[in-house]
Amino acid sequence: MDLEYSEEHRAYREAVLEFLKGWPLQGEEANLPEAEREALFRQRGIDAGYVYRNVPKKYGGAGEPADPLRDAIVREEFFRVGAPWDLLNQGAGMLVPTLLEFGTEEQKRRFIPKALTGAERWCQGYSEPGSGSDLASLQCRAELDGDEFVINGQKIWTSNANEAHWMFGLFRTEPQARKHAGISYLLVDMSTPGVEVRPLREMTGGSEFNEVFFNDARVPVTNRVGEAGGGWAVSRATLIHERNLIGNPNMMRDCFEDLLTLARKTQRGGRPAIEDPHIRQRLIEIEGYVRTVETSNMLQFSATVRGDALKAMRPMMMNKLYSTDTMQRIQRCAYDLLDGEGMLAPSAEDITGWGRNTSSTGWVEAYLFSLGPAIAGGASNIQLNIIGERGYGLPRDARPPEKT
Amino acid sequence: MDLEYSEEHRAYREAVLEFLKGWPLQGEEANLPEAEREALFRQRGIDAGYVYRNVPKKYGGAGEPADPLRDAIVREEFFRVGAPWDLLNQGAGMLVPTLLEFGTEEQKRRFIPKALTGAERWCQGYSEPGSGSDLASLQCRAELDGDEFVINGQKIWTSNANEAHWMFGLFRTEPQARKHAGISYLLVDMSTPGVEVRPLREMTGGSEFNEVFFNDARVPVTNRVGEAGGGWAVSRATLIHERNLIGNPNMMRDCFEDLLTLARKTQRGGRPAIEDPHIRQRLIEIEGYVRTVETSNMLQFSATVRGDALKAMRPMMMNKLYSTDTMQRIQRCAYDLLDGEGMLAPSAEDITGWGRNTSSTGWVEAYLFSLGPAIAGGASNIQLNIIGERGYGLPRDARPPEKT
Amino acid sequence: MEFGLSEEQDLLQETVRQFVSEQCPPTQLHAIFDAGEGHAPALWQGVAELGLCGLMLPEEYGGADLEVLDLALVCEELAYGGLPGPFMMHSLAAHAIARAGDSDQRGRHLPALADGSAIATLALAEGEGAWRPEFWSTRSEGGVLHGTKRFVPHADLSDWIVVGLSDGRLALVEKGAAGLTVVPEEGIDRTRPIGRLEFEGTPCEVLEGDGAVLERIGDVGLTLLAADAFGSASRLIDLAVEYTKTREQFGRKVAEFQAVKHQLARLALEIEPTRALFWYAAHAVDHRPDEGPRSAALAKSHISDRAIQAGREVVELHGGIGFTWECDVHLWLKRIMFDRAFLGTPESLRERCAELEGW
Amino acid sequence: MEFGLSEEQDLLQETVRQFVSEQCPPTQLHAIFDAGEGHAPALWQGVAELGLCGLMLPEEYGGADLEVLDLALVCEELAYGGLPGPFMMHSLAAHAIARAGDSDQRGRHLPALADGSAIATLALAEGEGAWRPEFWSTRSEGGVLHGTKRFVPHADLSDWIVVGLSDGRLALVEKGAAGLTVVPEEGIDRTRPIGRLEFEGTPCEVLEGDGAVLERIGDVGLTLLAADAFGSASRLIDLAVEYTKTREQFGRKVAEFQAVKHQLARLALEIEPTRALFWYAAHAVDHRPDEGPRSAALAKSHISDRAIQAGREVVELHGGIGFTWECDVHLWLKRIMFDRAFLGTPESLRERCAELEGW
Repeated sequence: MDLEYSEEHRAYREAVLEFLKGWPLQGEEANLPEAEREALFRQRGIDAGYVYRNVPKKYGGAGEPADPLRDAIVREEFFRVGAPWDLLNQGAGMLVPTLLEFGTEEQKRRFIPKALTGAERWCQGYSEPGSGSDLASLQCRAELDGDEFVINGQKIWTSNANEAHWMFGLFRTEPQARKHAGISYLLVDMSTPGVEVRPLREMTGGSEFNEVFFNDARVPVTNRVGEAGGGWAVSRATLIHERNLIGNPNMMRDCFEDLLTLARKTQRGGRPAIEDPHIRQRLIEIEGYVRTVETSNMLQFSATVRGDALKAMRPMMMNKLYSTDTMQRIQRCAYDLLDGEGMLAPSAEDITGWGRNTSSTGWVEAYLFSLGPAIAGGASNIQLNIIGERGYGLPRDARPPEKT
Repeated sequence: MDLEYSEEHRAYREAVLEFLKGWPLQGEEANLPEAEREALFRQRGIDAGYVYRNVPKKYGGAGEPADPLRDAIVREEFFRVGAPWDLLNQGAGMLVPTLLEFGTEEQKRRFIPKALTGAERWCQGYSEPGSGSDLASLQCRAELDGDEFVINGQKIWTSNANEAHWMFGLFRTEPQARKHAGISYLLVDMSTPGVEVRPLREMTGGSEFNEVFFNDARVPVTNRVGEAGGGWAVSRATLIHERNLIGNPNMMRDCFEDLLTLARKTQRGGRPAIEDPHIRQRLIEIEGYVRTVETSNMLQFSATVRGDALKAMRPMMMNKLYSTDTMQRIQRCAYDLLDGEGMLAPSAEDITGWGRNTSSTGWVEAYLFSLGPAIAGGASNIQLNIIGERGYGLPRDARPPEKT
Repeated sequence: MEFGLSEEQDLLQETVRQFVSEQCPPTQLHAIFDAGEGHAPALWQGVAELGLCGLMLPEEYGGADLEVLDLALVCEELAYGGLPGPFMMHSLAAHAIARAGDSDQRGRHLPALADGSAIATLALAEGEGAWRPEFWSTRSEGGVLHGTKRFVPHADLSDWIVVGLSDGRLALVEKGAAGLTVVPEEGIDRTRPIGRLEFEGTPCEVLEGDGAVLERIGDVGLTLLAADAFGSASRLIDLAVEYTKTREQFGRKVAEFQAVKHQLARLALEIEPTRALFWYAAHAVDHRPDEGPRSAALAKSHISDRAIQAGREVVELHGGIGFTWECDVHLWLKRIMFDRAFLGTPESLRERCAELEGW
Repeated sequence: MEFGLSEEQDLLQETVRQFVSEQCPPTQLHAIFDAGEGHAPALWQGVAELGLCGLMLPEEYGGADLEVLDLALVCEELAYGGLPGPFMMHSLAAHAIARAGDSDQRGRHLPALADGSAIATLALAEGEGAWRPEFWSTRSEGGVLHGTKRFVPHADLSDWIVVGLSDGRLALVEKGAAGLTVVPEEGIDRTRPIGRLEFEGTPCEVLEGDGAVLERIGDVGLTLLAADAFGSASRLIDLAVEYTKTREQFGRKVAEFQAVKHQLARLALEIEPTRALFWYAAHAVDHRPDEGPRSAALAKSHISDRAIQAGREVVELHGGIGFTWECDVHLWLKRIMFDRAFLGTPESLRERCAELEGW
């Protein structure tokens, strides 16, 4: 065990820091519009081998050999100065890895570069009103008609659908096949006639999610990724990428620090709440969970770097539930610290989801958000099944036969 | 709503108090051995109409008309002075009500009077090693051979079996019948050849329970209560009586008072723990549960008195789980109050189960006891099924077909 | 010796439940919630016609002269139905005038409050949630008020505002009085919107009664909030039962999954038995003065805390849909969030219970 | 940059696990537990032969010169196997002598402690559980000790006792010294029996080191206890997994009931990720002095609290049989009860974490 970096990696960090002296942009460039500044610097980062390190050059990445430690150093330093780095949206974060694994050469060339620059924004079309935790029961049909699919049905919980150019999603292309086997993974241009986006309103007052309706929307058959009816396997791979986006320990630490700030600001019996023995007990108990997330993350990271990920399999499959549970503990504690201001509604600026919380109403929003669909019943029950069955070899539930 | 008693019931209480001046016994009688003094006074209580109020006279009870309020007044006042009242053991508390409902006239005359005086002590033979929460899967066989049953098999968790004269229990008399239908309710003389009692040792260090082994033990067919193969229904009725023995709010209040005493005695940062804001929060949170038990008990009692028990059906089916949960909260809090003394083992005097706790090691015992079989997994899962299914009309689990 | 409801009380609850379910079905409730005024004149009139507005007021002023328990039972049912409007605060404010006012004040104000033609509210909290006079600075000097009150329900709707003073007395301010500014605060429970009141030399009538009336209003209020939280949580449980019995996943009803069924049962277990807790508090506030204040604080802290947790789990049991604005669940969750904070959080009330016990 | 175990550490854990599972199967563990001495010479000899007794002692005295992490990994495995005996306290006491003793003392004592031919223990607590010197009264005057220590593990077995003094230093007392009375206390964890020591003018050697050694022993001890609780809880989970996969009720394996499976999964979720927490504490105690004390206190409080809860639930998952003396479950539950209290309860350590952070 050694928490210091090797000489090689220290040197690499030096190089990264040297490169980062170029951000923020100086001189003429500093006057460019924000989006252009970011795009410019991101491209420099790609060229220098720091951004999209593992995406091949021919698709617009840096094409560097895999080195999770270098990844971590770059991420750490880019974040420290707020420099534009890999986009973490659904295009670069989820679609690109999927295409790299399952896409045709043509699909890769067509879609990856623009997803990486953000020139084309993507949304994810998985959930449907009738299929929540039971994702594979989805009903949105895509019927083959010549060399096009004709899509009818509905998706829900589609974040950013209102500003996305494209959707990747699962559609039932072979209704006669068994449940998991009749699904294909398609790429849908959101400007296709017959595609309509309607924002959902959440109980927080925010509108982070949308419904997407399909009414005879036509998609070329070349937009299918992977085999016909093989979409389930493709999406599983994508979900693994999604899981890597969740449970970021830095976000957790920030959230905990915000809680401490609240506990310093709030009064209990004429003193800051952080001096109250009851609150101290709760805070340290929560910190135990936060530190567990942080250190377990280090453990998993090191195991992955060593190619020993199997050893960290159990904590890895626990990450999602453990992180959301921990976030909920933080948010519940903050909410409990609020007195009368716990009766106030979040304002528009408070609607930040997992973002930083600095006001009472921000914490009310965070509390409500913590009840949200990311962690809702079905989802956590499915996580528990995974842990019990795959992690500890417990038997599956007795289930009714699958519908065909 | 009126928490005062009516004039009639106030007068009744006066009469009870007058009667109780006869306890403790005076003069010559005060010198009798304890058991004789108790038996003597209990008989006077029966004759005066205060003890075994609802058991007919011909079986040794007082034969008074049902009046739960009078019951409550008598119980309250007898307990206040510690006078001998209805025995609350398994004979008087469980067997007698069952025999009154299902027994033959001969069984009633033979067994009830001696169960009431305690001249014959009873134990309950339901649980078996292979059938915990799934009671009806019991395997202990009683095969008819002429006019006798021949019993082979084993019972477990039999409290007081080592000092009981008789056992009432469930035995599989018709192995070919479907699960619940092949069971009979039999009365077994514990001195029958082939009956052997072995004490179990519990993790508390105590030995409250026993295993009972049957090896060709012969029981006359006249000792069957209810129909052949009808024992399941008979036992259900008995379980209702048992449930009434559990969740006594006085016991809960005593236990909570003991917790407060501990919190006054224990130090936190140089002050009594009861002055520590963290401990105060926990104590009052627990008191919320204790007061809920107490007041809900009053509500259920009043509804029963009015013949309106159906209205209180939901809280009634919650009693057992709610009470054991609340006791567990008390015991866990007490255990958390212990510092180094939480490492000490209970001594023989500490082994009181639900009894009063005055020492650190008494609380360690109480903590361990709270983990015991009364509340163990299967049991609480079954209670949750009952609440969900009967209380709120939720569907039953998908189950495999019953074995025949 | 009877710890149960009278036939009249059963009937009262049935009547109110039927009224709310008929007059304020979820579609209408959503509409009122979205509009944000937390009030619908027709509903208020219905409440008034049922004779609920003066439930605890003396008969001579048109009231029904009933007890805290009756009022709590009504609050439970209104909460179960989710009824928006000023009912609870109106009842508390009117009760304050009945207890603290002189006969002239009672005669002038109570008849209109009893028949619902005038609406009253209660202005107590200061700062971030100081609910007791020792932490207030609002004072009456020479017949005019100075100070700021927060979290005042239906502040701009009410004809009369009962204001708590730092000396423990109460004062009465009329709607639109000089030097009175009403600043809406965006409340989470849109069925009971709140505002901040600023008094700068605002004319007022000081009510005669001493601090005991304020204490009593607090105890009654805590009891009603406990009843409200109980009714709301009961509704949430019923919503979850209904939903999980209908919704299918993996080819069966969600409620058939043992984990779901047990979660629901545990949830019900935390709520259902506490009915007796608020009944007892209501009874004690009227009939057992030694126990009243502590029983009320205990009931409010216990039930509102359990109800908040019930809210979170019922959202969870609804899956994604429970997170949406159009789903019914958040209406009751937010109602409970109001109940939890008003007159003091569970944590602060538990500390108060400990103090009252002399710990 | 590597937060993982070396090949040597992996091998060390494997070796220890194999040793315990072969040499101390549950039947033997039960027998030792019942006998109550918490010690079996053959097992101790086996531990010694593996070179574990001097794991952290300097090589020149026959030790292996390893780190807190290595020791913690051994403690995890010994706990997983439930091994009775003085290993943890012996290691701490020997480490104390190595750190605080002068070269003469080290030379005289360490070789025998490193090869296990002598056994040492640690006498710290006073009163009901005061683990820090500011609350102690035991003192050395003119080379003799006065005072009383409680909860001393393997008090009558140990050849040497390292005693904490009220001035923060440590003293060394030999078994059977004059004026030393050992009063057994009936401990809950019969694999590590405890006693009360009374010193009345007992001759002792005061060790040179200052209070820093005592602090370090405390930090190392907290880390080892965290590892012990983690290993014990892991074993309990494995016991529950095994039992629920085998036991049938209602015609199916208990683990097929979703409520049971989810309870087990939640339980594992509370324990498994905390492995990294005690690893980090162990590393920090050696390499990050600013973070060491707080990391150790946090790991011990967090893991032992979760482990106690795991114990309760694993009893529950076993049904009635889990409540019996003959079942394996209580052996590990009681081991955790020791871990929870020794060197301070979770609550007291959380308060200490808050203080160390300057809150």
